[in-house]
Amino acid sequence: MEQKRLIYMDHAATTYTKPEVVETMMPFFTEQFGNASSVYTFGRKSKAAVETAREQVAKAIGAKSDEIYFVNGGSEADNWAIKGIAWAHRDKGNHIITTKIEHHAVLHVCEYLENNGFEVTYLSVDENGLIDLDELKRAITDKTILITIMFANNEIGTIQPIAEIGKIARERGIIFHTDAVQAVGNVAIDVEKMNIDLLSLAGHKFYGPKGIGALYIRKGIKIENLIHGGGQERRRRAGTENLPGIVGLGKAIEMATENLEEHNEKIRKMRDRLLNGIMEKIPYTKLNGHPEKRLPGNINVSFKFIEGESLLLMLDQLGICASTGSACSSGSLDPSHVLLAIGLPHEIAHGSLRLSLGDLTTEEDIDYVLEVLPKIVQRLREMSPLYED
Amino acid sequence: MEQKRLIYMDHAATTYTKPEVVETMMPFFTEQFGNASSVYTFGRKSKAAVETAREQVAKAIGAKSDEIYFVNGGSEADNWAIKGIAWAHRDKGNHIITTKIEHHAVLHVCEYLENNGFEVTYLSVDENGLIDLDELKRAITDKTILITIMFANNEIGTIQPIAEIGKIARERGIIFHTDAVQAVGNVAIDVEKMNIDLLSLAGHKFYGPKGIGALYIRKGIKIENLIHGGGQERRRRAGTENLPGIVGLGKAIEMATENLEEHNEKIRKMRDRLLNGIMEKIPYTKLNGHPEKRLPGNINVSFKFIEGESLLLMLDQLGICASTGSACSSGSLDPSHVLLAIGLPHEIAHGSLRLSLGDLTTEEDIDYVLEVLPKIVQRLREMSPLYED
Amino acid sequence: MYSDKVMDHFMNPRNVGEIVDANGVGEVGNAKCGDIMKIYLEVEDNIIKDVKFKTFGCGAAIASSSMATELIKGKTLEEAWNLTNKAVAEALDGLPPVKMHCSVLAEGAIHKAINDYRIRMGLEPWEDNITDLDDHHHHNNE
Amino acid sequence: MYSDKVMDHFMNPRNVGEIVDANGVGEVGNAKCGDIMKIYLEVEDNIIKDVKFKTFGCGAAIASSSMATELIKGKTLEEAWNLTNKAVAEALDGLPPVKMHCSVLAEGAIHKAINDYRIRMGLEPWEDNITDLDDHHHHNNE
Ligand SMILES: Cc1ncc(COP(=O)(O)O)c(C=O)c1O
Ligand SMILES: Cc1ncc(COP(=O)(O)O)c(C=O)c1O
Ligand code: FES
Ligand code: FES
Repeated sequence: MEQKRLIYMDHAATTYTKPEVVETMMPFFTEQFGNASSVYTFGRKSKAAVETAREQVAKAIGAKSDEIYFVNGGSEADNWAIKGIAWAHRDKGNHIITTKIEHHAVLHVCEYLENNGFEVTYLSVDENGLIDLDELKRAITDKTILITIMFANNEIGTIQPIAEIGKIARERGIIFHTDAVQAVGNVAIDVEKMNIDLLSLAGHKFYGPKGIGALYIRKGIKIENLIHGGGQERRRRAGTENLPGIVGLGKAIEMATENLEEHNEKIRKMRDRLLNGIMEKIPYTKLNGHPEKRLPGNINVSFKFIEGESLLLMLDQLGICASTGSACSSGSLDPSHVLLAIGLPHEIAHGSLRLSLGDLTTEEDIDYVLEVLPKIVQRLREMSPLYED
Repeated sequence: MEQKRLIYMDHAATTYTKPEVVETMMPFFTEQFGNASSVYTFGRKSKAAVETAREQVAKAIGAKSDEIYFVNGGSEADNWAIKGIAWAHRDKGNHIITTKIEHHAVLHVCEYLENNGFEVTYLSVDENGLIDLDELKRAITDKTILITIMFANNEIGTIQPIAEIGKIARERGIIFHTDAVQAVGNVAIDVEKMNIDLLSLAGHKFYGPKGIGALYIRKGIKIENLIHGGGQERRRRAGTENLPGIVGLGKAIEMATENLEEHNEKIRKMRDRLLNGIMEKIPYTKLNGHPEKRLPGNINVSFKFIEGESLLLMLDQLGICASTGSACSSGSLDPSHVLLAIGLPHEIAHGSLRLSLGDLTTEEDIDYVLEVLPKIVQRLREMSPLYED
Repeated sequence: MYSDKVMDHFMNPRNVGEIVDANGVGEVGNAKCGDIMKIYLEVEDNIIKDVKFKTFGCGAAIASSSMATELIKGKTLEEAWNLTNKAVAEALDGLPPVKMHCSVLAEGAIHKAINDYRIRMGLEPWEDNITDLDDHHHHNNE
Repeated sequence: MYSDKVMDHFMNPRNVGEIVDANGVGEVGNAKCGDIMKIYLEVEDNIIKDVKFKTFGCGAAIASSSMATELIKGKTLEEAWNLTNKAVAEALDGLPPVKMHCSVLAEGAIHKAINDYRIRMGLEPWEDNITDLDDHHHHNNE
């Protein structure tokens, strides 16, 4: 078949760190390595770099810099936010509201809390992946202490009505956390206007480094620590500061939010061309997620009669990196909980493909995928006992 | 006074990342950035790099590679080890044994557990910072589920009799965790011979990157997760793998353990020259920590009649980076719990200085410190109302 | 993850398709679980003259189907019946532990096809000790 | 962390030392807490003709001592009494919040020295509303 090259369509999983970001980080490995929590000038320069990054993160989401806490990634941010609020407010109530389509870093924390005396309502979503605001309102009880709803879904890209959710939470005096790991760098965020009380983000999703993220905690919100120890991060998150990571996170989020609209426009155009091409060329295909309220780089489609892992493997043979919501690909043997939540039957969910575009995507990539994907799907269908031509 | 240059004597706090390590990391930022948990070849290459690093870490401490779990740093490793064991074994008992001189990442976790139904025995130490093995034996009860004792102390450098502690724990069937954050790269470690069940380490202490560490968990040990979410690290530690960090950690630990003895010999020689010089030139000075059983790069001394922060500031003015166990320097207003535990009176503890030597230290640095430190101490003493010439 | 052999049989599967006038057909698996394997046999004089498969499933399932059909082609029914999933996996230079069950599917589908043939021939079906193949997945939420 | 002014007064402190025949001496602080400040006054005709200090403490404590002594030198006792710790901190271009108490030490030591002088002179000591200076630290373990 065609010559093999790297067509990276898995930006939603992780992506590269921009060379400009790496460059900003470099001096902090070998030269400006001083402990940001130390007294001496050399360490205070590190501290200053940390504080600059904190401001960059704060600015990107409309927060104040003393509301930003650096953590190791999206999972830690989610764990801290949810457990930290749950434990700190358990005297007020033991009820948490979330959705069925959260990332596992939220869902498994909720399950953990259920095993520890909390009650969790998992809101359902419609076929496009949107929650129902009335259902949310009805779910609120006297005991509700936290609403945690993701900003944008990592699999199907659906963007929730965050400002509306924030308004409801604020009116009812309930703390509102949003997992914005997929949203930052793709959607304009303003924690003030949107009444967000806590927000998780992770550097590696917007061309920052891996191993660094942040939790925004609105001033005055009571929260228990997750990592106890030294007095770093104003005594809320122990551990020697990951200086290069923090500096890189700051730079990356600044770059990502500076020209958000142009960037999105470019990605969205390519995405739409790819999506339309797929829908035209491949029969028995269903788009998953909301047709408009979705992340600019996200495509999620189900091809009937075939299974996702074998699809990925064939794509991989042609140099295309993508992901699927099929059981067999992830070591777990269930199809994606997100695809089931939007009402896909298991067998259709197994045949799903996520192509997530980003900075590395070119028009040639789109051409190439549009050329080979229909053939691959056809080949697999011809092998499938479910498919009748 | 003398011309200002950087004399870095705070290696125990953190240090630079070796250029060779940074070089190994570089491709994983911009080129080989694929998600280590993905199906496609590009991601599997990342996975292979992660597994190589896991083997490097395992080898350095005599473990098997499937006993190594990557985490974000020393604090997370300590939090996970102690909370994870506590929660997983609370049906067996609620008693934990530790020491009075642990790092805050252990002590504050123990305090947290005390607030949550556990009982903690804090073993005292002698004037050199060593625990008493008989006291340890006596402290063990039917309810003891965990012994957590640090390998080497970060302030005074004292190295505990870890193998003996391991033997006691094993004989009594109690899980043994050691915080080896200061020991790795300075002391030969063998988790098998030493009967260690869990061990914490952090990359930035041995010329690896910041923001990465590992927890060794002996096969078969039951432990609860700390960060819930995705299935990474064999379902025990959620979060997209910090690929450059992991690769850098592997490289750094390999380099650190490869020529441990030569390296230590070199550092120890310089350390002894500096220490002897200080003791000779500066009266009313006391060495803290064990005279022999101590980390090769560690000096901790107390200068009577003066306070540590002002000492650090003056050293800083001459380009010397060091640290102190004095209250005033850390934002907290108490003198170091370690110095108090070895029996120093408060006012002496306030006048302590830690100089930690390492890879960056040169003979010229030693000369320089020996030249200026006595003068600085003398100047501060002359200002002190406690000092009578 | 997969051996070269697996990838070869996955990318270039042998014996894909249907046999229109097959005299033994077996299907195992469950679309809900993401895997269905269907084997078509053409048996003559107790010998498998031809065999074809159709598989909906992961790479390991497709490669196992391909390899298993190769291994039983031209063999007696007894030989084919005795083909274990382990033998299939070994012939593929191994499968990842989580993927071993995909080779079990192949063994099961062959058994079903052989018994289908035996029943059509008025013979007693052989006793199959592979059970529950249509819902072999442990659905756990972890 | 510290302003240039603080660093200047810390590195080149003014008025360090003792006055052997001081007629007013005040000491506050506690070695346990890591800070002791001692002020020596030479008062003549209600005017502070000379002042010296000795301080065991952090950079801010030393700089505050230096600045405070500068500020009261040549002043009347009333003026010196009215020097607040805020004024000392401001004269130093500010102190970090956690270090404000170090300037309180200076205010306290001056008050004590003035009252020591007043008592020696047979005068009523002025009422000092700074209390508990010898154990002003909140010892918390967090
Ligand atoms: C003995 C000891 N334990 C734990 C830690 C915490 O490690 P980290 O700062 O990498 O989280 C440190 C370092 O500060 C340490 O010296
Ligand atoms: C929506 C969402 N939340 C949380 C996470 C977890 O982030 P990380 O893998 O950086 O810990 C991810 C990424 O995988 C995500 O997409
Ligand atoms: S067919 Fe289900 S994992 Fe292979
Ligand atoms: S004198 Fe104690 S902090 Fe300044």
